[in-house]
This record gives sequence, structure tokens and C-alpha cells, in this order.
Amino acid sequence: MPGNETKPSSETPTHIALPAPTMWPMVTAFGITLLVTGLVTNLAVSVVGLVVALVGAVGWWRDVLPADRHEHVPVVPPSERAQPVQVAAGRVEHLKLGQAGHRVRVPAEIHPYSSGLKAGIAGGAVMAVLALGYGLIRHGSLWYPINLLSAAAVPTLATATTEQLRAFSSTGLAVGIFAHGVVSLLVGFVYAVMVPMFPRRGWLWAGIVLPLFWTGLFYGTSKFINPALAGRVDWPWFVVCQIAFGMVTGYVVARSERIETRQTWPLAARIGIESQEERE
Amino acid sequence: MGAARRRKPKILRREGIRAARATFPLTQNHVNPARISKLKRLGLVVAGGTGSWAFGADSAQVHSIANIFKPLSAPAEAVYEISLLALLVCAGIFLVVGSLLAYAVVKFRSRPGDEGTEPPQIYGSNQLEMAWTAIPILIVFVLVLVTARTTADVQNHPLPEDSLKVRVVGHQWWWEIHYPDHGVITANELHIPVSSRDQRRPTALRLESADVIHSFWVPQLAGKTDLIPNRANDMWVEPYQTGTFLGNCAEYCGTQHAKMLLRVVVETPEEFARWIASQKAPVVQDSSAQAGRDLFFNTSCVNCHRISGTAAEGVFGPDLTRLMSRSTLAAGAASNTPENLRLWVQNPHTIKPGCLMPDMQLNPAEVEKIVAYLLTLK
Amino acid sequence: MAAASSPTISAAAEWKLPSKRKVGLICLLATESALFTIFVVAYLFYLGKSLNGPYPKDILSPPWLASVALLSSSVTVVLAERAFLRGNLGRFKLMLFVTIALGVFFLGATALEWKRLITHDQFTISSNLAGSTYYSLVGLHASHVVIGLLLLSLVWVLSLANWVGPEQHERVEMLSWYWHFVDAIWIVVFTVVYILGR
Amino acid sequence: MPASSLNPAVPIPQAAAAERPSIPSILHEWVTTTDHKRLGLMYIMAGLLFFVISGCMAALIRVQLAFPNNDFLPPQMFNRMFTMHGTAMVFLVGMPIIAGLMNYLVPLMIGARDMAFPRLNAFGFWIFLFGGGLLYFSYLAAPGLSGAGSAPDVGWFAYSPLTGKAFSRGHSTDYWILSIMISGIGSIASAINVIVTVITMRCRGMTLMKMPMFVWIVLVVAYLIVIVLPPLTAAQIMLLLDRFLGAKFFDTQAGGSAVLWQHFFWIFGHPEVYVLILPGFAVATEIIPVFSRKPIFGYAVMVGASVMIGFISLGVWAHHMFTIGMSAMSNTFFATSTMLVGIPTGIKLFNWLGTMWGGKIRFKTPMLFCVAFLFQFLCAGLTGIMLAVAPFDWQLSDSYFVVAHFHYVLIGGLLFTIFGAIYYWFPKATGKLLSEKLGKWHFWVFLIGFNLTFGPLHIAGILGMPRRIYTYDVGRGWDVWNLLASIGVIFQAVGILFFVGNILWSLWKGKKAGDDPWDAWTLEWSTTSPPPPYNFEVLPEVRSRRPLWDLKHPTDPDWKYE
Ligand code: HEA
Ligand code: HEA
Ligand code: HEC
Ligand code: CUA
Ligand SMILES: [Cu+2]
Repeated sequence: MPGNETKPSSETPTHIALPAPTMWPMVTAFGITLLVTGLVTNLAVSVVGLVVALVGAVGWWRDVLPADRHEHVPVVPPSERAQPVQVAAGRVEHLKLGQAGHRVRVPAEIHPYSSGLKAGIAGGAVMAVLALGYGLIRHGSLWYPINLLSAAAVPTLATATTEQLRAFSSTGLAVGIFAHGVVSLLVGFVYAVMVPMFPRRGWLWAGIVLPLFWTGLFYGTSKFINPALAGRVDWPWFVVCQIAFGMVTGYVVARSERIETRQTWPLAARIGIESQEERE
Repeated sequence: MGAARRRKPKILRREGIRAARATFPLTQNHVNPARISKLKRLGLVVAGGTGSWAFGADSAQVHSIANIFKPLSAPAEAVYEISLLALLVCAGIFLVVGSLLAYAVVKFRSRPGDEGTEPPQIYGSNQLEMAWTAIPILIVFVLVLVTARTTADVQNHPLPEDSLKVRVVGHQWWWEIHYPDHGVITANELHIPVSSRDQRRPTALRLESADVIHSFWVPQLAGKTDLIPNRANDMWVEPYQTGTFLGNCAEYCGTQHAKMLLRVVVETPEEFARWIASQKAPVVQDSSAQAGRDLFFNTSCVNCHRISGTAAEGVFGPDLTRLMSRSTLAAGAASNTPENLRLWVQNPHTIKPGCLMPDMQLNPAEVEKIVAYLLTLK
Repeated sequence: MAAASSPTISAAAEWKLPSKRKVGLICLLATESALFTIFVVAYLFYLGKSLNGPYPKDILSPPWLASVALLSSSVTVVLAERAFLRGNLGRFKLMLFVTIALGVFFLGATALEWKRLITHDQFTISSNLAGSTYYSLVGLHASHVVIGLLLLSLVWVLSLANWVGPEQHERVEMLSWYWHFVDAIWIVVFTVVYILGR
Repeated sequence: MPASSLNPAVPIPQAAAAERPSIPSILHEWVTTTDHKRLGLMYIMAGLLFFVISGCMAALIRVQLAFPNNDFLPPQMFNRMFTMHGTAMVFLVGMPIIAGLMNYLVPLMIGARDMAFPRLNAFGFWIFLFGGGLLYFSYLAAPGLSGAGSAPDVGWFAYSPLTGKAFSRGHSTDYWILSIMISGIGSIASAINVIVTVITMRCRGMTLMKMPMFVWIVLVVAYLIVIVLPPLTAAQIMLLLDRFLGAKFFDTQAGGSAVLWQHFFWIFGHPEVYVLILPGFAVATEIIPVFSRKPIFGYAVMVGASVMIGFISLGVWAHHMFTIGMSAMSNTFFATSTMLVGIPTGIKLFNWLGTMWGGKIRFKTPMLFCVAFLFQFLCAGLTGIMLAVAPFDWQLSDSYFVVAHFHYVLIGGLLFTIFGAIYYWFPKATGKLLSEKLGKWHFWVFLIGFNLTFGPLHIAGILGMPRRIYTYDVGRGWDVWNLLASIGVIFQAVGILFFVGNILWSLWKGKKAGDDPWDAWTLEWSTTSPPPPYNFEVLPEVRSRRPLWDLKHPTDPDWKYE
């Protein structure tokens, strides 16, 4: 398509109507300023201000009543007009499927977001079961791990004794379910979007590397995030739970059917991709 | 005495953390020994790392560097922990995002020969955008949990019934301090007892204001809380080291906001009891200063100042009953020496320009007399 | 000129955008609503917090008649606008006049109420928190009534001189929107001041 | 009137070369103009003027604080200094420069001839200017014409009851109220104008999702102004009633609440800071793609994030009030909502990163400022998150850490992008390029100065230094940091001198810009530099977000992919 097509000059008007210059808005503004200045100086100033503002307002009205006043500005001669936009001489590079970096920048296929949520639920459930099992076996209490998790947000639990942690706490349960649920869902979601970005061995990333990574992060900060947990945590168990979570979540995500992203659809509504020529 | 908590000597950083994790006393996190050299770690201590680094302080020691990362009191410590977390998280984000930015800037700069070609036009990637929405949400979620805990922990902290109660009233530009249970009124210098491992001795502060908004801030003891007219606020401190802690009014309150300083003297329980007793003891009339005394009571000083047991009942200015027991004058504007006192009575505005005590226009002889009298207010 | 673009979309395609005046007025009303919200919040916040009398419950009584007058003026302004649209200028002038009269009646009632409160009940803006919030909120509303009345009268006078033609329809419509807004605000103010506030 | 002198956007003597109209006639033309381009330039010039004035005040503040126990400024004068500095920087520098950019660019970018209400636009400018004048007039006349005169000294957020008659006698506080109130009217007027212009005057084909990002963000800004300025005005009216008619709104003796003012002020004040930063984002979102040679990454998400910021920021105001003793619940609520703002903001930051990623970045001066902006804003946002953690804020609030935080956003964020914007659009407005060499000097010297000033102040805050103190004692560990900060100001001032010098020099001898010096893609680059009064002879028509890209690359047009 010829990009630099110019409208025929006959279409260009010789004059263009623009709002006429006027001083009344300025006069009105000045009047209002004087009006309020009078409050802090002398009432006479206010009186003058009122008069000026009224004069300005009337003038302004007369500018717009019955219809806005216009001024016809002549159009500059063609020589002084903008140059037509030129077609660029250079070339535009394209990303090809399979090219380095392509996958991250323009994924061809992704897992549906819903699979992430499902995976989060599944992984979260497995992790919860493991953690509860740990609580039962080691402490003879289902509530212990829940309370320990909630101690991140509940001050009474954070300073509770181990005995108290074993007992049922309704706040503990509510906060625990909420926190565990939110985090599991979010992580599941992140998995769904990120796993396809890893070149290969998704399971390794999802099941081992990432869980170990965040366990490391938590290890470094647990004292501040959740001192109660930090003081009692059984790290091997903790790691096992995380890996179980990662494996399950990763698996559920990977199992889901991939969908083609809109990025690869040439005329799709939102996102374009350069590899279309190649596909065509 | 044994009550003044002696800090363990410095432990190396990593050991410190490990030791902390092993022995972290959950029920009394105010005696957490893991606090060693956090500061060094953060590389913040460049200006004067002296002051409170001396362990085994005594009440005379002045903790003049009010570093919030060196808390010496329970609420400040709770705040410190979450602060450190926030700092670490933010530093982490900064490192990651900052390096990505730096990488992009270096890697993708245009090079000679690039003219004329345009890079591949990428319009976005839902996936990446989702990832960098979800991950920050996760981080924020964690911060929110911890914030909820610490906020509730500090604000709704149950204090023992018998903890010391103090009422602090902010004035333009000084602090009025009441010990309602002891009937003591003083100003600008708050005396409180120190807590120890086996005995909590927190102090509950009730904060009010007589005029505009002020804020009570002694960084090493607790975060700040405002003193608001027509509204009472509560806060508490529980220091575990003795010494004098410096603080400031932290809400702009007019001309001399800068010189509305605050000193908190943390003492052993014995010292504190002695101090309270001395404040309560009846005022001794020192006859040597009779002339000054008469002058004081015949000048309008009495309209603004109170001296307990006398006709001076003014409440507009600080209580002067035990003026000489304080180490500074006019909320830390000057140290409390006879010369400064003389200067002050002569014309307060040379020391604290704009303060609300008027220049009384006294002649030097009168000043001399009044100061002689004031010097007897021990 | 060149920017005249890439391939034309289709010369026939409709390209219609909303009217400037309407969007502008909606923005203005949004701003005004925000302004009123704050005064209403202050009113509610200070309900029952006055340290001394006179208290609203002893001295305020709902101005039913004035409220009915103001609300019915919303109807008359619609009638006026319809008449204008149909070109029935006589009726337009009449209904406009009725609207103005109703507005003036409302203002008069407010003025009398204020007079009674000030002279009889010693209830002024500085007597207590109730006074401050009451006069500021009702006064803010009244000032909007005044502005509305000024504009309505302007149109009325111009129409008497037959200077208002059909091309002004949108302006007239905007004015009636504004007047409706003033009425709607009154419903809020009335509820807050005379119903919740007592 | 000869055509050549009608040509707008000529704040330059040279432009009038042809006929040399007399000075009064030029003046008359500028004063009576309703042209959005001239008004935009006048806004920006007025803003820069106020910037230099209040920047010099900041320099005086820093001189006073360079050493402990310094007595360069007496306390009251110092207090007036920071009040006027803060107030002017926010209301008379930030706001008008933003209004100027919006005015100048919006019609050009959406292919329109003017703003929707040109006269209202002029009114907005003049009332802002007079309002600003009124604020400074207080130096001469505050206690009433007969008195000695002095400016307000209540801080830029003017907490009651310090502003009540009992504690602030004379009229200085009234000057603060009145001048801010009337310039606020101007801001509302120009915001309404922007909204109406964007909604009703887009050129053919420009649907909302095809507008340049700048226009989108500016739309959010205008909406925020319309919603949040009235609360300030309302609170100021109440304060005026208190001060003049003895009303009791903020009179704590009569049962009034000191906290209510804080709520009202920050309901305005917090969104206000986003009003200030969002145009910075808008500028960055135009400049970064052009100099990376790629379209903006994730347009739709960027739009969504801007709108989210506009919404969330309405619900976070009480993070300025963590120390007033709210309940733990409220504190947690506001901490949470505040941190949530970080998320859409993060999205923006990452999308800029995504835009640069894989591009071919050209480091011209506008881009340099934007890159520095990215780093500094990252820093500033993260210190914001620290402040949002309520307990941390109990320590940091009202300390120099806060001062450092907000200068990092306001200077590192807003001012840097404003500089970027000026370097980027100056050629459009004047037809002359700014000198790259002087521009780089300006950039580097200012960058060093800025970080030298405000980096150390974080540490002063951590060491317990409260803000708004006119002096401090030795031995508190603050001396070094303050001295460094004060030294930094020298660099900043030199940087600004380079900037001013650059403008003057380039107006006089700058290279000709041509229509499209940056090889950019939005409509303003398709007309002449400076544009004619009517912007476009024929109103353009677009099919994509980058109409000029489509023209330049007919084989790879955007509209195929969007
Ligand atoms: C342009 C102005 C601007 C901007 C944009 C901001 C942005 C932010 N501000 Fe700031 N602020 C001010 C100007 C501004 N501020 C001013 C002027 C004051 C002082 C007023 C006064 O008292 O005088 C102030 C004060 C202030 C306070 C009160 C301090 C006090 O006085 O006690 C707080 C507290 O929460 C705060 C928080 C924030 C936060 C959370 C953001 C956020 O919007 C920042 C968001 C950005 C990021 C977080 C970085 C990028 C994001 C990522 C890289 C994603 C990953 C991040 C996470 C997961 C967290 N600000
Ligand atoms: C857009 C907003 C903005 C900007 C750009 C700035 C810019 C600067 N600010 Fe400001 N500042 C605020 C907004 C801003 N500030 C606000 C809102 C407050 C809070 C007020 C309050 O507490 O109420 C504040 C408060 C504030 C304080 C705290 C005062 C206190 O609490 O006691 C300080 C102290 O260092 C400071 C310093 C500076 C400095 C050094 C600059 C520099 O960047 C300025 C650089 C500019 C120049 C130096 C001028 C140009 C130079 C020349 C023309 C050359 C000639 C000049 C010389 C030779 C000196 N500012
Ligand atoms: C109008 C009231 C007023 C009068 C009269 C007055 N003072 Fe004061 N005085 C004050 C105030 C207010 C302060 C606190 C100033 C500050 O710290 O900002 C003060 C502080 C002081 C202090 C320092 C107290 C401290 O705790 O540090 C002394 C000593 C003092 N006054 C002595 C006097 C003497 C002696 C007289 C009479 C000659 C006098 N005052 C008269 C109001 C007054
Ligand atoms: Cu008291 Cu500041
Ligand atoms: Cu804020």
C-alpha cells in the first residue's frame, strides 16, 4: 500500500476556523484572584476584583453567545507544510520460531491459565496432606502445622508455646487456609505461565529447582517472616513438602493441553508476530 | 544489680544467625541476642559507630546515635525485625530488576551498523506479563502477613497490670511528663526502669497534646506515635539496656519544632525508685536564695510555671520543681548549666528563638537572684 | 498533508464521538460530587460531637414545603426543555419562569430558616460543630442553587428577548442537567441534615 | 494579521524574523491566545520559572543544614522556606508542567486542532499563574498590607490545628489556602478539558485502544485530578471558615478533630503524588519505545495498569497517617492497599524493560533521562514499599528517609522524565534541536548531584533525623550525610545551569529539527516543527497505535498485528 499518499491538495482548505483569541478568560481569572486577595488585604481589593471578574465573565459570555467566535486562519503555502512521511529504506528484523530468545519473547504455545489454578489447588492439597501428616506423626496434632503457618500473621500464635500450637485455633485455621490457598494458587498460576518458558526438562525446573530456590529464600528470611516456624521447622520435611508441591503442580500444568498463543496468529486482535510469513 | 542486661559480645555474622535460630526465645523475643552487628552488615554505620556499641552500659551513657536498626527495646525490636525483612526483600527486588535493566541497557544498545534496520517488533507477551504480575503479588502477600502480625503485636500488646504508667503531654515546644501513680510531674526528661530477662518492666505511655500535633519518637525504644489534641494515644516501651536515649518531636509543630528534643533515661529499678523518691520528696526551702525566690514569686514567672508546694501553679510552661535534676534546658535546647540558665532567664530567645516563654526584661541583678533561686530547685 | 494516514478505513465508516458539552458537564458534576461528598462526610463525622448547644435536634425542622418546591422544579425544567425542543417558545418561557420561581422560593425558605436559626436560636456557624457543618453544607448547596438560578434567569431573559434559538438546544439541556444535579444533591443534603442529623 | 506571526509555538525572537512585529503586539498575542500549544508552552515556562525559584529555596535549606548548629537561616525563615519550597514544587512546578505537556501534546497526538474548551484552557492557565503569584506575594503582605509580611510556615500539608487562628496568626496561612485553592480551580479546569478533548476529539480511526499510551495515561491523570482536587478544596474552604468566621471544623478546643484534616488532605494528597508521577510514566512510555525502536511492550496491560493505579491510589491515603494511632486493623488495611499499588507500578516498570529488551537502544539525551528514571524510580518505589510496611513507617515516618523517598520519586521520577520530555519535544515546539553535548553534560552533572543529595539522606533518616528541623546538634551522626547532601546541590544547580544554557543556546543557534528528528511514530511528528496554529491542514486518520510506523513500513504495518 503506498504509505505516502497525500490527500489531493484540492481537499486542503484555504482557511481553517480556530477559536478567536480573547482576553476575557484572563480578565476573569485576574478578577477572581483579586477577589480572594481582598480577603487577606483590604475589602476594596475584593470589590475591584468582583467588578473585574464580572466584566470578564460578561466578555466571555459574549465570546460564546450565541455561538463560539472563530477566526479563520489561512493555511500556509504548500512549501511550508510538513513533508510527506517517507517509506523507510531499512529493513525490519523478524523473530523466527525456534530462534534464541523467541520462546521467552513470543511464546508460540502456552498452558491455559486455568490449568495453573487447578495445578495450584492440586499441589497445595498434596502439600497440605504431607504437612498434616507430619503434624500427626511428629506432634500428634493436625492443627500444629496449620497454626505454625498462621503464626506468620497472628501474633498470639507467633508467641505461643508448642503446646498451644498443638491445640485447635479457629483464627489459626482460617488464616492458615487462606494463606496456604492464596500462595498455592498464585504459585500454580506462575507455573502455568513460566514452565513453558524453560527450554527443556520442565519437570526439573518445576519439581526441584524452583522449590529449592524458594526454600532457600525462605530459609534466609524465615526468622522475620515467621519466627515461630523458623524456630521449629524440620527442614528436611519442609523441603520434601515443597518438592512434592512443585512436582504435582508442575505435572498438572504439563498435562494440560497447550493452546496456541494469539502471538502466532497473524491477524489476531491483540498481539502480532513476525513469524507469520514463515508459516504462510 | 544484675538487671541491666549485658549483651553478649559480638558474634560473627553467620554464627549469629544460626545461634539465633537455635535459641530464638519465642516467648520473649525482646531478649533476642541475634541482633549483633546487623548494622555492620547493612553497611550503615559509617558515622560514629561508637555510642551504644559499648556493652554493659550504665545509666549515664548517652545513646546519641538513634539508629533505628539498633533497637534496644521490645517494640523497637519487633519493628526492627520486620524492617529488616522489608529491607531485604526490597534490596532483593532492586538487585534483580536493577541488573535486568542494566543488562538490557548494555546488551541492547544500538551498535554502529545498526542504522537502517529495525529490531523485531514485539508487541507483548501475556505470559511474561502474567508472571510479573503474579510474582509481585506473592511478595506483597508475604509482606502483608508479616505486617499484620507485627502491627497487631505492637499495638495490641498486653502489658502487665503493674507496669509503669506515664502521661506525656506535648506543648509547643516542650514535653510535660506525669507519673500519675506517683504524683510526680516533670518535663522533657522521661525516667523509666529497664527490663531484664526475668522481669518485664514495660512502661505504658499515654500521649496527649495541649496545643498542636507533636510526635513522640525515640528511635531506639519504639516507633513514633503522635500526640494529638483532643485525642489520647497509647504506646509502650520496654528497654533492655540502661542509658540515656535521645529522641525528637517528629511532627512539625511550629517555629521551634527542631528544638523539641526528648531524653529518656533508662535506669535500673533501684535507680528509678531512687529517682521517683527524690522527685516526690518535699521541696526544701533554701534560705540562701530567699531574694531570688521573692523575685520569682513577684514576677509573672508564677503564672506559667509550677513549683510544687508553693504558690507557683502555672501550667503554661514546664514544671520547675526539680529543674536542676534535669540535664538540659528547654527541651534539649541547651545543657543545664548555671550560665545557660542565666542566659535563658535573661532572654530565652537567644537560646531558643521564637519559643513561647517571653523575654522578661529583667536587669542583670534580678537575673542573678532568680537564677540563684532556680539553682536551689534540686 | 501526509499524516493523512495509512489506508483509509472505509470512507463511509461512521466516526461519531460524544458531545463535548455533555462530557464536560459530566466531569464538572463529578468534581462537584466529590466536593459535596467531603462536606457530607464532615457532617456525618461530627454528628453529635458538639460540645455545647444549640443542638440540631432542638432547632432544625425539615423544610418539607421548600423541598417539594425544589424537587418539582426539576419537573418544570424538563417540561421547559421539551417545549423548547418542540419549538414552543411561549411554553418554554413559562416553564422556565416557574422553575426560577420555585428555585427562588426554595432559597427564600432557606434564608428565612437561617434567619430564624441565627436570631432566634442563636445558632451560628461559630456556635459549635453542628453549626459549622450545617451552614457549610446547606450553604454550599444554596450557592449552587444561586448559580443555577443565575443561569436560568439569563436564559429566561435572553429568551424573552427572543435571542435563544433552536441551535442553543444543547446548552439548555445542559442547564437542565445541572439543575437536576442541584436537586439530587438536595435529596442527599436533606437526608443527611434533617433526617440522619436529628 | 500576517500569517507568519500567527504561527504559534514561537517563544523565540528569531521566529518573528519576517516582519518583526512589535513587542507589545507579540505580548498581546500571547496573552489573548487560546491556542493549546502556546498555553502549553506558557504553562511549562511558568513551571520552570517557579522551579528555579523554589529550587533556590531548596539550596538555601541545604546551606542551613550543611553543618550542625548552623545559623544561616533563623528558624521561622527556614520553616517558611520549606513550606514554600514544597508547596511551590508540588502546585506551581509539578502541576503546571504536567498541564503544559498535556495541553501541548494531547491535541497533536490525537489529531485534533485544539482543546475542547480553548477559552477555559486559557482561564485555567491564568488563574494558576495568578494563584502562584498570590502565594509568593505573601512574602510581602502576609499579615495584611500594613504589616511586615511573611510567607506561610505550616508545611506543605498544613496540618491543623497548627493552621488554626490560635496557632497561626496573621494572614500567612490564608495566603497558602487561597492561592492553592484558586490554582486548584485552574487544574480542575484543565483536567476537565483534557478528558473532554480525549473523549470527543480523537481523529478518525483512533479508538480508545489505539490512542498513544501518553494520551491514555494523561486521561487517567485528568480523571484523578477531577476526583481528588475537590477534597482539598473542600478542606480548605472549611479551614477558611474556621479562620474567618470562627467555624469549628478543626478547632480541637471545641471538640473538632485534628485528624479529620489529615484524612481530607491525604485523600487528595496521595492521589496527587500519582497525578505527579503518572505523566512521568506517560513521557517514558513515549520515549522508551522510540529510542528502543520497538513498540511499547504489552499495550493493553499498560493501559490496565495505569487505570488500576488510578483506582487503587484512591484507597491508600492513610499510609501518611500510620503514626496517628489508628487501630491495628486500619493500619494493616492501608499497608496492604499501599503495597498493592506496587503491583501495577511494577507491571509498568517490567513492560518498559520488555520494550528495551531486544531493541536497538539509541542513547540520545531524552533516552538517557528515561533510563536514569527507571533506575531511580525503582529505588524510590522500593523505599515506598518500606514505608508502606506500617511498623517500619512508625520509625521512618517524618524522618529524612521520607524526604529521600519522595525526592527520589519527584526528582528521580518526575523531574527526570520532564527533562526527557523537554529534550524530546523541544524540537517539535521550536523547530530547533537541543544540543546533545550540553544535554549530556546536563544529564550527568544533574544525575550525580541528585544522587549525592538524596542518597545520603536515607541514612540520615535511618539514624533518626526528623524532617523539617532547622538545625541539629553535633554528635547524632547526621553531620556527614547532611554535608554530602548539601554538596550535591551544587552539582544539581550546575546541571540546571547547563539546562538553561542549552535552551538559550539552542534557540539561538540550534540545529534545525525538521518534522521528525527522532524517527518517531505518533501523529505530532507528521506535522511541521513548530506546528501551524491549526496543527494539521487535513485532520489525519489512523489505523493503528503507530500511524507513522505504518507509513514508514508499509510492508510491516502495525494494524495487521494489533
Ligand atoms: C511522585 C510521587 C510519589 C510516588 C510515585 C510515590 C510512590 C509510593 N509511595 Fe510515596 N510519597 C510521596 C510521593 C510519591 N510516592 C511524597 C511526596 C510523600 C511525602 C509526603 C509528605 O509527607 O510530605 C510520600 C510519602 C509516602 C509514605 C508516607 C511516609 C510517611 O510520611 O510516613 C508512604 C507510606 O506508605 C509512601 C509509599 C509509597 C509507595 C508504596 C509508593 C508506590 O507507588 C511505589 C510503587 C513502585 C514500586 C514498588 C517499584 C516498582 C515495582 C516493582 C519492581 C515490582 C515488584 C515490587 C514489589 C513486589 C513490592 N510514600
Ligand atoms: C517536585 C518536587 C520537588 C523538587 C523538584 C524538589 C527539589 C529539591 N528539594 Fe525538595 N521538597 C519537596 C518537593 C520537591 N523538592 C516537597 C514536597 C517537600 C516537603 C516540604 C514540606 O516538608 O512541607 C520538600 C522538602 C525538601 C527538604 C526537607 C526540608 C525539611 O524537611 O526541613 C529538602 C532538604 O534537603 C529539600 C531539598 C531539595 C533540593 C536540594 C532539591 C533540588 O533538586 C533543587 C535543585 C534546583 C536548584 C538548585 C535550582 C536551580 C538552580 C539554578 C537556577 C542555579 C543557580 C542556583 C544556585 C547557585 C543555588 N526539599
Ligand atoms: C508566658 C509564660 C511564661 C513566663 C511568664 C515564664 N515562662 Fe519560663 N517557660 C515558659 C515556657 C513555654 C517554657 C518552655 C519553653 C520551651 O522549651 O520551648 C519555659 C521554660 C522555662 C525554663 C526551662 C525549663 C526546663 O524544664 O527546661 C526555665 C528555667 C524557665 N522557664 C524559667 C522562668 C522564669 C525564671 C521566669 C520568670 C522570670 C519564667 N520562666 C517566666 C513560659 C513562661
Ligand atoms: Cu513538637 Cu514538633
Ligand atoms: Cu502517599
